[in-house]
Amino acid sequence: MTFNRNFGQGDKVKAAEAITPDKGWKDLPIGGIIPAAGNAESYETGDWRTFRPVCISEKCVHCLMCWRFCPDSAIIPEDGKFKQFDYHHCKGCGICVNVCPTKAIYFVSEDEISKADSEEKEKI
Amino acid sequence: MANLKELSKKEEILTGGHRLCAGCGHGIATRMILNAVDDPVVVGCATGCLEVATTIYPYTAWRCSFIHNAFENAAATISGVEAAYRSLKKQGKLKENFKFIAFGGDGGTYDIGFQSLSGAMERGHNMVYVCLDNGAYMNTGIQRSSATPRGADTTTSPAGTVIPGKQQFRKDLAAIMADHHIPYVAQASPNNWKDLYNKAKKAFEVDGPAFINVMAPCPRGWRYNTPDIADIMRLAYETRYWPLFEVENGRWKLNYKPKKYVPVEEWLKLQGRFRHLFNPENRHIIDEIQAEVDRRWDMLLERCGEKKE
Amino acid sequence: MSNVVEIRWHGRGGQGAKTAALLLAESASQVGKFIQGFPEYGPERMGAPVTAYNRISDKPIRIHCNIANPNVVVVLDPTLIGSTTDVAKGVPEDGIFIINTNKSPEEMRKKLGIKTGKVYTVDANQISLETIGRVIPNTPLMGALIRVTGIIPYEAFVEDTKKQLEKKFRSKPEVIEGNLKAIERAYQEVKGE
Amino acid sequence: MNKRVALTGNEAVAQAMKQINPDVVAAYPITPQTEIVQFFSSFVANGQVDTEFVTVESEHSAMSATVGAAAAGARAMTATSANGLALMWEVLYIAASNRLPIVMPVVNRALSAPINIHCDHSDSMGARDSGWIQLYSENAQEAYDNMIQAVKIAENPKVLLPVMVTMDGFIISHALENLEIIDDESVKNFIGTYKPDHYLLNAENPITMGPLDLYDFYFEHKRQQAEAMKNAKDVILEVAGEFKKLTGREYGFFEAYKLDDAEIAVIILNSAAGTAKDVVDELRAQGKKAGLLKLRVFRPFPYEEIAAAVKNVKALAVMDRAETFSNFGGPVFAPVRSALFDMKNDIKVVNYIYGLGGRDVVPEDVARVYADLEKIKETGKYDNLITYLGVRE
Repeated sequence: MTFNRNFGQGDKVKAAEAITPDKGWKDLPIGGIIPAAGNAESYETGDWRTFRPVCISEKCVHCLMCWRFCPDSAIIPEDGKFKQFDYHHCKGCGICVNVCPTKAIYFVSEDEISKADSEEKEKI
Repeated sequence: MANLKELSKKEEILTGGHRLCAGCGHGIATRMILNAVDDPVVVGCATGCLEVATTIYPYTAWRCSFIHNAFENAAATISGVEAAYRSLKKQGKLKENFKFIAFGGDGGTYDIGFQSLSGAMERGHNMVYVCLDNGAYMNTGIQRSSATPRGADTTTSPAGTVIPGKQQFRKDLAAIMADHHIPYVAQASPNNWKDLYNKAKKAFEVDGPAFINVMAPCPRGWRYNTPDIADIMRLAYETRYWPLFEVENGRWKLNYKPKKYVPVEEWLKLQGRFRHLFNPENRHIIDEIQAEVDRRWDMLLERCGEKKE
Repeated sequence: MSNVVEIRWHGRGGQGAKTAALLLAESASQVGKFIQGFPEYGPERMGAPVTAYNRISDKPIRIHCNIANPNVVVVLDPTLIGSTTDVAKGVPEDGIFIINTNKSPEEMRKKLGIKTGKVYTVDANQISLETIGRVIPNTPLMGALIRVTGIIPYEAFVEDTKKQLEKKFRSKPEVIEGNLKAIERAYQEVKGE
Repeated sequence: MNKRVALTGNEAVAQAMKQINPDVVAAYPITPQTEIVQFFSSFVANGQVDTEFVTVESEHSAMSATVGAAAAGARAMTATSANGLALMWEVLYIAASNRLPIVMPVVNRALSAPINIHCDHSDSMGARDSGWIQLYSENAQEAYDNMIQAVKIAENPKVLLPVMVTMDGFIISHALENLEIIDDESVKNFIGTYKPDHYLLNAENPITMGPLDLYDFYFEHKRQQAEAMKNAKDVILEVAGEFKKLTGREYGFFEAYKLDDAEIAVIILNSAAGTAKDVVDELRAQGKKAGLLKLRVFRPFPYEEIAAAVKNVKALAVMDRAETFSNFGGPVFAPVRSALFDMKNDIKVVNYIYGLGGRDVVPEDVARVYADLEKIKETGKYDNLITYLGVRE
């Protein structure tokens, strides 16, 4: 059985736009209510990371222990399988690396990744 | 029994983008528990790490309706929401079915919020109360609570030269809640996720109040290597410090019995907050902790109708 | 302010001084009077001396304070006279005393130690015992009060009291009847000097 | 349509609550409010209301549950006195800040210590800066009328603030008085249906209420609250206007009693105002130009209107049934005196603290105040800025 709680989106987009620090008191929703449920999704916590989990897809058995233990909802499953990491939110805690029973996830320093990225760019 | 394949297809209630510490036990436990609810849910939260980190204005990580009132009144607040629900339902003003859950840390539950919790449970509101127990006031900077284990070094029970950490053993909150004779009480650990999921499911399904005490380790306050959280949680029940049990309509049931006797120091030694206990002059405290863990375990066996080992 | 009748009730906790004050006020209200009925609250429990008050007037009443100079004093328990409670305190020269006792007004005047005022007595304990079956002096005393002061027409008072009792004792018609009989008897039997 | 009845203040308030028929009431008993809770319990027990009654374990939880219920989208109420109000303190601010239109009768009683169950205004006056609208009531009639108006004021979209309706403990709460009550249907129509914009029990549009709000937005939210309190002034008068149409009874920010040509006047709240009116009548009969201003709305504080109302007065006494222990008199005194600061005339304003802990205030006490004012008017001088009226020296 699959279920979706179908939370309405409502005025979410509008509301999120309405609450910006350039707005004066007359233009903000009253009472400190946030009418945009789940809008933290757009907030990046990926930049907290110093190490990045990477999955070796051949080793992954899709047990989803990483999904189960991730404190940041940063494992994106698809149709009951591991699909990818959500690097926008992953804070690099490393729990998924340790709970993976097949050692399919390893940790790479973000330093090395940015180094590799820039080398890649240079090549091009 | 649901499996992870199926459960992972459910919509997340707590989105990413919240600002709990990397590797925080709260995030893990909260996601697991909310994974067990199928109806729309209203979440109440006591002041604490979970509340602060998930609702930094103008952002909220909650895709459901959420209310934070104050530190000591999460249970009372949700009981008000639930009463409103019952009233509006009764009057035909509301169609949807809702579930209600309140989260509190151990400070907001064992201590300052205890009266509010006890009252709400006694009144029989159809709500789930979850204590995310990390054994200290982590939100304000690791001060001791009545959930803090004996010997732990916290900022208000520091390991000093005369007094080596917290003096008292932890309050047994789950047992106290069981004595409220509410339909469902459980103690759980996210490491045994099936156990926690089942308990959350039962808690949401019973008619009346339910209470779950969940271990939610804090890497900062407990001072362990962040990725090791699963080991920390596993050893907590393997050493019998944090037994997994449930009390369903007054019947106590042990959910997990360790295969072999693991001394509590195996759990203590992984955590910086107990480091000072391993100095020779404090060794007796470890012995006292062990004796208390054994005593409480025996008591639990008796309550659960299990044979003493 | 002069057209206000001020009444002070003296009783012991449990005897119904407060109830009498409220019932009387309610009845007076029903016949179109402006009223106040209020007890003096303290930590009193059963048996302790208690005081309750009434103001009854043809004009709206705005004053909100205790009554210092009552026109009428009703004593539900004669043992209060001569105790620490001064039931005659502040009563003007033309004041009226209505006392629940089997003794005569003359005897009570002596006991009160007063020279002025008018003293009336009625054996409300005996009346209530015979009509209601229990010692409940407050209802018969109201009958005596109506007779002595003429503050409310007797028929209207009886009719309203009946209505009020019916609300409270719907399932006990004997209680209603007993109370009404008690009022009637006290109305008849109250004695003046 | 109006029915003349005899009710105690507590009965009158409970009657108003019954007619308002709130979705949720969460309350805890405390003397002298207890009867309200008892009466209301019997309405619930006898199916006379649709209310879910939450028998909380403390006033802190009473206000917390009321906040939860109001946030959920329900019309929610509670009631309290004295120490109960003090225990609610923290949550009072939260109710106002979350902009929840809760209505709460407060039966005025002195705060401890030593413990005292009788009337003064230290409880509600202490809560004056919590963001609640405050309506004071002279008698049972006003308490009843204020309760019904409060719902409409609180729920007005320009306001959305909680309202406290106060009456004097025992003096009004336990005294039987005449009043007129409105029929159920008219009350229902008058207050209308509560339709919040945002509420928790909305599966389509879930909300987060009570987030962590730091320096980047908190101030703006407080500014909105200040504006709502300002808006409440117009709304209070609008509602009073509609109420007059319904009942013929007139309400404003205050009642000006023989104030037009008054040279000496008193500002006073609640039950003692009635006693003072009798004194004014006597003084007028003696040819003295005495007047009275009975303040009904203390929050928002109608400073301009008060100043205008007393502008011709030569000597003014503000009577406070509470201390602030500020060495500058009671809680009504300071803002009244401040409101008169910009006036060109030479009005003398003094303060009388009276009736603490239920100390009876009799006409002679009030007459003494007017006598003092008469002297101040003549000499242009006063002996004491602050006088403790009726205290033993």
